[in-house]
Amino acid sequence: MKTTAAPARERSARPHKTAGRLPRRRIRLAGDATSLREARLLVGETLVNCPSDFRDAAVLLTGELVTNAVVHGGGWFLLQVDASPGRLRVEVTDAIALQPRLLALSGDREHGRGMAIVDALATRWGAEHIGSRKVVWFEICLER
Amino acid sequence: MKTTAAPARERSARPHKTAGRLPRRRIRLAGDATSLREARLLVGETLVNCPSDFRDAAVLLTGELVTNAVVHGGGWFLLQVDASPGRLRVEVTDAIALQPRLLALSGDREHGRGMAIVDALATRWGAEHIGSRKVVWFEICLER
Amino acid sequence: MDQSFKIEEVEMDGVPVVSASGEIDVATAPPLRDRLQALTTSGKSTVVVDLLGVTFLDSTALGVLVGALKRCREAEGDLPLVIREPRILKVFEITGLTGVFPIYESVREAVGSVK
Amino acid sequence: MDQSFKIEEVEMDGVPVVSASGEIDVATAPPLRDRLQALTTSGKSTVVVDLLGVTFLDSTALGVLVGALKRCREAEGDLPLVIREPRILKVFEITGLTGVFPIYESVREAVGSVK
Ligand SMILES: Nc1ncnc2c1ncn2[C@@H]1O[C@H](COP(=O)(O)OP(=O)(O)O)[C@@H](O)[C@H]1O
Ligand SMILES: Nc1ncnc2c1ncn2[C@@H]1O[C@H](COP(=O)(O)OP(=O)(O)O)[C@@H](O)[C@H]1O
Repeated sequence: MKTTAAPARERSARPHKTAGRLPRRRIRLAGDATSLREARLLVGETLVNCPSDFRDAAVLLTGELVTNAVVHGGGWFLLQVDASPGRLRVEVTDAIALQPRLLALSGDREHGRGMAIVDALATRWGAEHIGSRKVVWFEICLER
Repeated sequence: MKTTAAPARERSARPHKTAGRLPRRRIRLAGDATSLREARLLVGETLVNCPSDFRDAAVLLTGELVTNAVVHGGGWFLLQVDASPGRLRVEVTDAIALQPRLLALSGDREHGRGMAIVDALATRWGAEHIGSRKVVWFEICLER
Repeated sequence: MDQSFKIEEVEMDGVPVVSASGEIDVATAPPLRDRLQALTTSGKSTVVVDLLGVTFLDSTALGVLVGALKRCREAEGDLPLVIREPRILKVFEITGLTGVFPIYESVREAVGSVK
Repeated sequence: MDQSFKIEEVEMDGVPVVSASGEIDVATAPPLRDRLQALTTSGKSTVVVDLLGVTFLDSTALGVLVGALKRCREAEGDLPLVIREPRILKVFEITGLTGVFPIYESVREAVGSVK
């Protein structure tokens, strides 16, 4: 699942420093299994001036979607982060037509908690199919 | 699953008559099991001046999403149709947290072809979760 | 039952022909399923289903036909369909069912195919 | 293995204590799983897992801990966790696992709970 190709990074804007406010920023990261941690770092860095519970949730949820893209989605992913005042939208694209499934929580099963975490902490989330590509996304709003 | 309440209809605009062009129009229908045919009629009527294969696909896909809302989604649904030049977006909201699943086609199974039809004919489709509500949607573009 | 849907049944050369017309969806499919099931139960292993009068058909209708086909094949019979409308045929195509059902353009051909 | 993750193991009052620190995710979880599995295999039915040094943990980490808990319980033991950071505890809460694991605020308490 790992490739030696370095992840490509593009940043279209620098973050604005307004404490407690989301900077307007768009980040794309085309990555593979080795870029999971980098994906989380990018989101954490984008939200550096936001309340920590908001930032922690965004980082956790980004990690869950990227992990799924890597484990179930064929190993390759494209991460897009759109931060605008009060709202963060994270999109993870992979190349597998299968959808994420929200599994029922169980104290017994070893897997199947990722989308439940997304469902619990995101303001909204969804999946979108465009030909054979798929985008799984979530949004969190600062005022909840 | 049936209720005696008549479905509520709101139309915020009359269709423009421009042959082969999609009229800009938004329709909402809050319905139950008995409104399936009405939902298809509303979409067909909205697209009356569009090419027939486009209209047929839109009507078929609307029926599939509404059927699922009625069968799997608790019987109640809200239909929203957004037609703009060249593009139709249909959203069906129901109150069940479970997601639609895209099942593999089989010549044997008696169910499980609805989302496959949506996947085959829609330009894009998806599902979105907002709290315990869920929106399943599709878009078709006139130029494909 | 929905006014927009009708089923008729005749026999041609000893083969039962069920003609459906109107719109087949989750609301109207049950009587079609029951009729086809009753024919298999009464010993008819092959039934021609004439869909020439059908103006709309969805995944629920496909499910009913696939169920009936299975029961006919188990009884060593078949379920030939009669379809002409490209719009109706398309629904079978995108779900891979044109390779599963024998499909004819007329009732006569479909009945003739039954040995 | 990711530089950001470390596992240490000590024994306190005869109870093995595995201390994880750094970030536990799909990349770093396998050594933790292996270590816990090795302890059960070698006959330790109860293992304290100290997560005080963990700065990030996701659903993969939860899966590894649930798997280890199951094996310990099958051997009539347990898997007490040590967590203090509310951010880490929250992940257990939203997945309903605070009712499944015994959770303590210090290693001493966790070890003390083992009879
Ligand atoms: N990107 C994806 N592509 C395909 N299937 C996915 C994807 N993400 C999730 N899934 C499916 O949804 C299920 C639930 O995902 P999740 O809750 O994250 O649990 P886990 O990944 O631990 O199984 C997965 O087991 C998988 O079947
Ligand atoms: N609105 C919905 N709410 C919950 N589950 C749904 C919904 N729509 C579809 N599903 C799930 O997705 C599966 C596949 O749907 P579909 O392809 O339309 O086939 P069918 O409805 O014939 O089973 C369904 O069996 C159901 O489990």
